[in-house]
Amino acid sequence: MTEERLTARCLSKKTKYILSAAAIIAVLALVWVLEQNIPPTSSWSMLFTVIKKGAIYSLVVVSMNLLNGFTGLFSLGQAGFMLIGAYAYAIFAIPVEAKDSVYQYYEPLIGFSVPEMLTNAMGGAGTVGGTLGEYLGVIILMLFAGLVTAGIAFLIGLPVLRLKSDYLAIASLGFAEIIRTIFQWDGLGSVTNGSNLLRKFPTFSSSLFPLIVSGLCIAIIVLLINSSYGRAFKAIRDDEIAAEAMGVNLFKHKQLSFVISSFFTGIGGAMLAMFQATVNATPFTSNMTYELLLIVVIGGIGSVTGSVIGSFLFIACSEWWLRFLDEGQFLGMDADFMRPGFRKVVFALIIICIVLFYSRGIMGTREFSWDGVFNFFRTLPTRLVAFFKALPGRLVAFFKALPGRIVKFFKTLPSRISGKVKKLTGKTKNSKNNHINNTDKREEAQ
Amino acid sequence: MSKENVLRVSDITMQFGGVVAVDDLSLEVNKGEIIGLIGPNGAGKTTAFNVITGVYAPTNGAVALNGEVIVENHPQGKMKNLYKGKNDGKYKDVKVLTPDKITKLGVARTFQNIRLYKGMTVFENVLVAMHMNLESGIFGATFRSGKAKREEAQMREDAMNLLRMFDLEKNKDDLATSLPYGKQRHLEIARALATKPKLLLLDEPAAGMNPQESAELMRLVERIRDEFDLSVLMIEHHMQVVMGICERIYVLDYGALIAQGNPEEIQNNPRVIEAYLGVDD
Amino acid sequence: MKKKVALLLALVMVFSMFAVGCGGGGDDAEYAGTVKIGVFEPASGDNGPGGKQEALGVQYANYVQPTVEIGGETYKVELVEADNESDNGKAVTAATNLVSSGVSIVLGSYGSAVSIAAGDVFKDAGMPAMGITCTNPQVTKGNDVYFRICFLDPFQGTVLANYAWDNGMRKAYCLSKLGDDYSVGLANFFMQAFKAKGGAVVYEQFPDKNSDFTGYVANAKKQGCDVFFSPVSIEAAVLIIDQAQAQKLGMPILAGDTWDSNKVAEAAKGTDVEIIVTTFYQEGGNAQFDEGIKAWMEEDSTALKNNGGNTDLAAVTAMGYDAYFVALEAIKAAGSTDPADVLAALPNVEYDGVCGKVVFGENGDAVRDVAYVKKCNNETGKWEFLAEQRVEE
Amino acid sequence: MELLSKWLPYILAGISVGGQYALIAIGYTMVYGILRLINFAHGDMFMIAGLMAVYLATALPLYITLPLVLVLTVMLGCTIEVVAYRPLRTAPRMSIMISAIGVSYFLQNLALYATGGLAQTYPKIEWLARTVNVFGASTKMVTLVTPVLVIVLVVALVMLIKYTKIGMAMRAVSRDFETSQLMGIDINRVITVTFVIGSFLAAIGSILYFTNYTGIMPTSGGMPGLKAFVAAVFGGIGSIPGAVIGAFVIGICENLIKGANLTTFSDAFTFVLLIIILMVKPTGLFGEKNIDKV
Repeated sequence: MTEERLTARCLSKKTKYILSAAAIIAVLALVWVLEQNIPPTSSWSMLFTVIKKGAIYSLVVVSMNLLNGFTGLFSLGQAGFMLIGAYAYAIFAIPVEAKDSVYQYYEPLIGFSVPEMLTNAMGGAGTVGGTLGEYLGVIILMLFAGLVTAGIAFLIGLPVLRLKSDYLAIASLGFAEIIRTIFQWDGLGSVTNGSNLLRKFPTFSSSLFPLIVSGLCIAIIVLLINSSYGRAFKAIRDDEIAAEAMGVNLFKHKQLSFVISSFFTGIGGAMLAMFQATVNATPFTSNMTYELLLIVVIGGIGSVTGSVIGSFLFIACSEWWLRFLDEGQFLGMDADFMRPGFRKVVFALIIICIVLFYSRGIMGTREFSWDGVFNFFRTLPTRLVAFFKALPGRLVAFFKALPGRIVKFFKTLPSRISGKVKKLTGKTKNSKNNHINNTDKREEAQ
Repeated sequence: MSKENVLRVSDITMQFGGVVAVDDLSLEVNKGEIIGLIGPNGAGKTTAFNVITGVYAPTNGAVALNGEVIVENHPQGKMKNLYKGKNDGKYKDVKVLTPDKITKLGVARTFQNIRLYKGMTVFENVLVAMHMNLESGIFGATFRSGKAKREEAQMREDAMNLLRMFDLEKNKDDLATSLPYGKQRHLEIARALATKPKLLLLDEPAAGMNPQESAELMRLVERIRDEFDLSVLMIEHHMQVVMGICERIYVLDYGALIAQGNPEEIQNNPRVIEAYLGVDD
Repeated sequence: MKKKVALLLALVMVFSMFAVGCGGGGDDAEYAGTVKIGVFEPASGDNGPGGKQEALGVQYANYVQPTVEIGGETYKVELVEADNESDNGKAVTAATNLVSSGVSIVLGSYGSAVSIAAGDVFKDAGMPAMGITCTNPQVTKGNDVYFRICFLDPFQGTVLANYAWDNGMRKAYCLSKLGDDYSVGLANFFMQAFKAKGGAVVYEQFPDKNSDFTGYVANAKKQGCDVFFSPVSIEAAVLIIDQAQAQKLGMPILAGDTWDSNKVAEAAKGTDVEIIVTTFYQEGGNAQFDEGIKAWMEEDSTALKNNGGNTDLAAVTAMGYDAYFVALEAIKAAGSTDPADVLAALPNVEYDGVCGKVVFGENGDAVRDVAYVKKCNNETGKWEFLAEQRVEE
Repeated sequence: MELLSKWLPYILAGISVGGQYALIAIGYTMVYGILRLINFAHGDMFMIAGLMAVYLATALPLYITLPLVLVLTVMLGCTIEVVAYRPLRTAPRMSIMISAIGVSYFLQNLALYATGGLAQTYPKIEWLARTVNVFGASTKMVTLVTPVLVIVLVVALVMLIKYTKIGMAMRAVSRDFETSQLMGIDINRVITVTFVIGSFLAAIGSILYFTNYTGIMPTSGGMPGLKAFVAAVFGGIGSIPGAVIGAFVIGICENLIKGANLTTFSDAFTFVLLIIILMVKPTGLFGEKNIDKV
C-alpha cells in the first residue's frame, strides 16, 4: 500500500518535462489566440495589460526575491536598477530621425540606433531580414541594458554589501535616489534628455514578447537557485557565520547575487520602458521599490512561484479588478464613498492584512511542482467527500454551540483585553532570538 | 613523538577593549591526534576557536596550519595602550584570513549553539559545505555544463556517503531544524567533514547527550579520525568523553592556560581541580 | 483564526466581483444607445487640481448637453473618467483602461507629460484623442490620432517673453519641475524667445515632491533678476507664492496657463506678490456660459469642491467645455460611435466655442493666435484682464 | 559681511528645516533604538498630523485644533504600534519592517482618498507665519522659533531619559531587550511611551514644517521622513543628540547646495552624505560600535 503510494506520488522526470513543455505551449497559444480575437476596445483587453505588466513585474520581483528571499540581503535599490535598464535600452534604441524631436532641448550625443542599424544591415525596413534585424537589435540592447545595470550594481555593491541588514537597506535606497537624480541632471541632457521623456524607441505590441523574455529569464534564475551557487546563497541567508565557516566566501557570493539580480532587473527595466513606450526618471522612486517588496512578501519570501503569482495578482488587482471601487457604484447602487482613491485604500488594507496575518505569503517558501498539482487533484475527491460527509455534522455542531459562544465571547471580552498585554509580554521572549540572530558575530564570542 | 604538526597556536591574546578573553594561549595539535580543550564556563575556549577559524582577529599572537602562518597580529591603534599581554613586539606581521579562506585551508568546525541552515534540508546542508571545492563557475553551474553536471553528481554521491555514515540518509529531505537535537549535532559534524578538513574543531559535541549517546559519539569521533585521516581539537564539558578519547588535554581558566598533559596528569593536577571546584580557604 | 480571516477575504473578493457584474447594467430605454467619451485627466498627484477643473468643464458640458444625434437617432452621452495620477507610468494603464471601456473619443489630459506618455496607446488603438490644454508640441507631433484645441508652448512662451521684454524686464529667473514636460517645455521656449530679444536668464529645476521653495526664491533674489518665471503646477504655485511673500521676492512672477486658477489667486490674496499669467479664456468672455456653470457648481457640492471651494472660473474649465462640444461635433459628423469613423471626421470639424473658434490645422493642432494676459488682484484675490497678446509671425 | 548676507537666507532656511527634520528624526532614532525597526510609517504619520490640522481647523479655532492634533497624532502613533507592530513582536525583523512599509502605503492612500489627491493648504498660524527681518533677510517667524523649540524639547527629552524611571527603563530596553524583560520591565509600556514621544514630536514638527511649507500632499511625508531617517543614521542611530545634529547638518547643507545653484542635487546630496558616513563610520557620528548587539 505504502509502496504503491510512493510510486504514485512522484512523476517521472520525463513526464514532468513533457508536461511543462505542453503547459508552456498551451499558455502561449492561448494568449496568442486571445490576442487575435479580443479587440482593444473590449473590456477584456485589460487582460493583456495585466499579462504584459505582470510578466515584467514577475521578472523584477523574482530578481528582488533572489536578493531578499534567497540571499537574505535586504536591498531596496530595485527601482534605481530598473531605471538604469530602462534608460540603457531607450537611449540606444531611438531611431536617428526621431532623435531631434525627442531631444528637444539638447544636442543628442548618441547618433545611432542599434535596432535601426541592424534593420538596415539585414535588408532594410519591411523585409524579413530587416524585421529579424530589428528584433535582434532589441534583444542585444536588452542584454546590454542588463549588463550596464549589472556593472553599476557591481560598483555600488563594493561599498554597500559590506554593510549589515538595515544599513544595507537604507544605503541601497540612497543609491537608488542618487541614480534617479543623476539621470535627471541637465548636464547629462545630451544623453539622457535631462528629466524629459525618452520615447519613440521600438516597443512590443504582443503580450507574447514579455511573457517569453520574462519566462526565459526566470527559468535561468531558477536554474541558478537550484545550482550549488544557489545553495550557497541560501546558506548565507540562513546563517552568515555558519556559511563562512563552511568555506562560502561571503562577499563574493553576495556580490554575485547582487549583480545577477541587477542584471535581470535591468532587463525588466528595459521591458518596462517598452511597455510604457516612454521613459523618464520621475516614477522610479522608493515607493516603486516598496511596491515590489510588498509583492515579494505577498508571494512569499523565498518562493519564485509565489513571486510570479504575486506579481500577476497585484497587477490585476491594482489595474483591473479593483477599478470598480473607484467608479461610485456598489451592487448597482450609487455609493458616495466609492470615489477615486477608494480602490487604493481597500488595496492597502488587503496588503496590511496579508502582511499581518499571512506573513509567509501565498506560497511561503514552497514552489510549484507537478507532483504537488497531481497530488492535489488526486486526493481532491476523497477530501471533498470527507468534507461534505462531515459538513452536516459540523454545521449542526456549529449552530448548536453558537449561542453559547457568543455569550462567552462577550463575557470574557473585558478580561481578555486586559490579559492580552500580559500575554504579549510573555511572547516577546522568543522573539529576541530572531531579533539578534544574524546580526553580529560578537554575540557568540562567549 | 616526531609526529607531523598540524596546528600551532602561539601566544594568542584576544582582548575586547580592556577585557581579556584569551590570555597568551599556546597549543599544538599533531597529525592524527584528538586533543581536548577544557575549562570552566567563560574560560575563553570558544573565543580561542573563533580566533583559529578567523572569526576574530587576535590582539596578539599567531596561528599556523601545517607550518604555514594563517593568522598573525599585534596590538595596533587603540589596542596598543589597552594590550595587557606579555609578548608585545614578538609578532610583526599582520595576516588575517577570513573564515572561508581558513576553511579552504583545511580547518572545519562545529558550533556550540548549533548553527545549521534552517531553511534547507539535511542533504543541502551537507552539499553547501562542498560548494567551496566546486571548480565550475557560476555560468557552468547555472547552465549545467558537462563538467558542472559531473561535479554535482560527485558532490551528491559524497554527501550521501557522509549522511549514510552518520545514519542520516533517511532524513535526507527533512528540514535540518526538524531533526532531534542529537541528530542535529551529528549533522553539524557531517557538514564540517564535507569540507574535507585536515583539522576538525568540535565545540561541545556531546552537549545535551546522555551517557549512552556520549559513548557513541566517542566511538564516532575516533572513527572519523581514522577514516578521514584528520586531527581533532574539541571543547567538551563531559569529562567522560574528554578523558575517554583525548590523547592530550589543555585546560583554560580565565583565558589563560593552566595545565596541559594526558588525561591522567590533568585529573590529578591540583590547579585544575582548584579551577573547577574552587578552593577552601 | 487565520483560516477565518482568509475565508472572509475570499468572500469579500467574490462579493466584489459580483458588484462589478451588477454595476455595469442599466441602459436607458429612451435612447437609441450610448456613446462613451473618455475623460483622461489627473484626479490626483501634482496636476490633480488642474485636472479636476478641466474635467469640470467637460462634466458641465455633459450636463448641458447629455445627448447627441447620430444618424437621426438620439444617443445618450456617457463620460468615462480615468485618473492618470499625473504619473507617466500610470498614464499608460489609465489610457489602456479607457480604450478598453469602449469609448469613441478621449479628451485630455491636463499636463502634457501624461498625454505624451499615453499617446502611443491611443495611436496603437486608433483611438482619437483631443488634448484640451496640453500645450507641449510633442503631444500631437508625429501622432496622427492626437488633436488639440489649445495654443502651443512655442506660441505661449513667445507671448510671455514678449510681454516681459516689453515691460522692461531684462533678466529672468526660470524655474521648472524635473520630468514635467509642460513646465520644462514652456520654460525652454520662453528662454529661447527671451534670449533672442537680448535678455539674460537663470534656469533651475526642482525635483518631484519638493515642497521647499525657500532656496529657489532666495536664488532669484540673489541673482538680481527682474522677473520670476515659473510655469509649474498649481500645487507648486501656492508654495512659491507663500515663500515669495515670506522672503519679499520683490519682482513679478510670470507664469503660463496653469496658474490661471482660483486657487492661485486665493493664495496671492492679501500678499504683495505680483502675478501675471497668460491663458486661454477670460472670465466674462461669454456671460451665458459663466452664469450657467456657476449655477451648476452652486448646486453640485462635489463640483464646487473640485473647483477649489468657490465658483471662480479657470480657463481650463472653459476649454474643457469647448472640447466636449468639439467631440460631439466630430461624432455627429462621423455618424457613428466607432472610433475609426470619429477619427476620420475630426480633422474637418469646426466649432465656435466660448474660448473662440476651433479649427484644426497642421499636426492636428487648433489654429490659435490669441492669448489673454491676466494679472492677479491682491486685494480681491481675483484675476483681472490685462491685455490680449498676439505674436507677429 | 557681503558673503554672509548672500548666504544668510540659505542658512536660515537650513536651520529651520533642519530643526523640523530633527523633530521627526528623534522618533526614528528612539524607535530604532528600542525595536530595531525602521518605522517607515513615521514620515506618513507626520503628513497625517498635517492633514488633521487642516480638517480640524475648518471647524475649530486654532487654539483647540493644535493641541487636539498633538493628542490625535499620539493616539495614531500608538494605534499603529498596537495594530501593526505589536502582533509581530515574535516575527523576524524583516516582517515588522514590511509591516511598517504596508502602514505607510495605507496612510498615503488614505490621505489620497480623503484629499481627493488635491494639495491642502495648512491653516495659517499668524504668529508663526508672519514675516520677520533677520539681518536684512526676510523670513517667517517659524524659522526663528524652530531651533529654540527644538533645543528646549531635546533638553527636556534628555532629562526625561536620564532622570525618570521610565527613561531608565527605556535605556535599559535599548541596551538589552531580553534582560530588561527578565528584570521585570514592562516592555510594552516602554515601547508605547517611545511611540508617544515620537508621535508627539512628529506632530510638533508637522506644525512647524507645514507652517513653513504650506502645501500638504499625500506624499508630503515621504521625503522629509526619509531625510529625517538619514539624519538619524548620520548622527548614529539610537542617539538623540546625534539625530538632532545630523538633522541640522542635512538641513543646512541641503540649502547651501541650493544656494550654489545645484538645486537638482539637493535631495540626492542627503543620500551622498548618508553613504559617505556609512563608509567612513558605519555607526554614525555618535553611534556605539556594537550597536547590533543591543
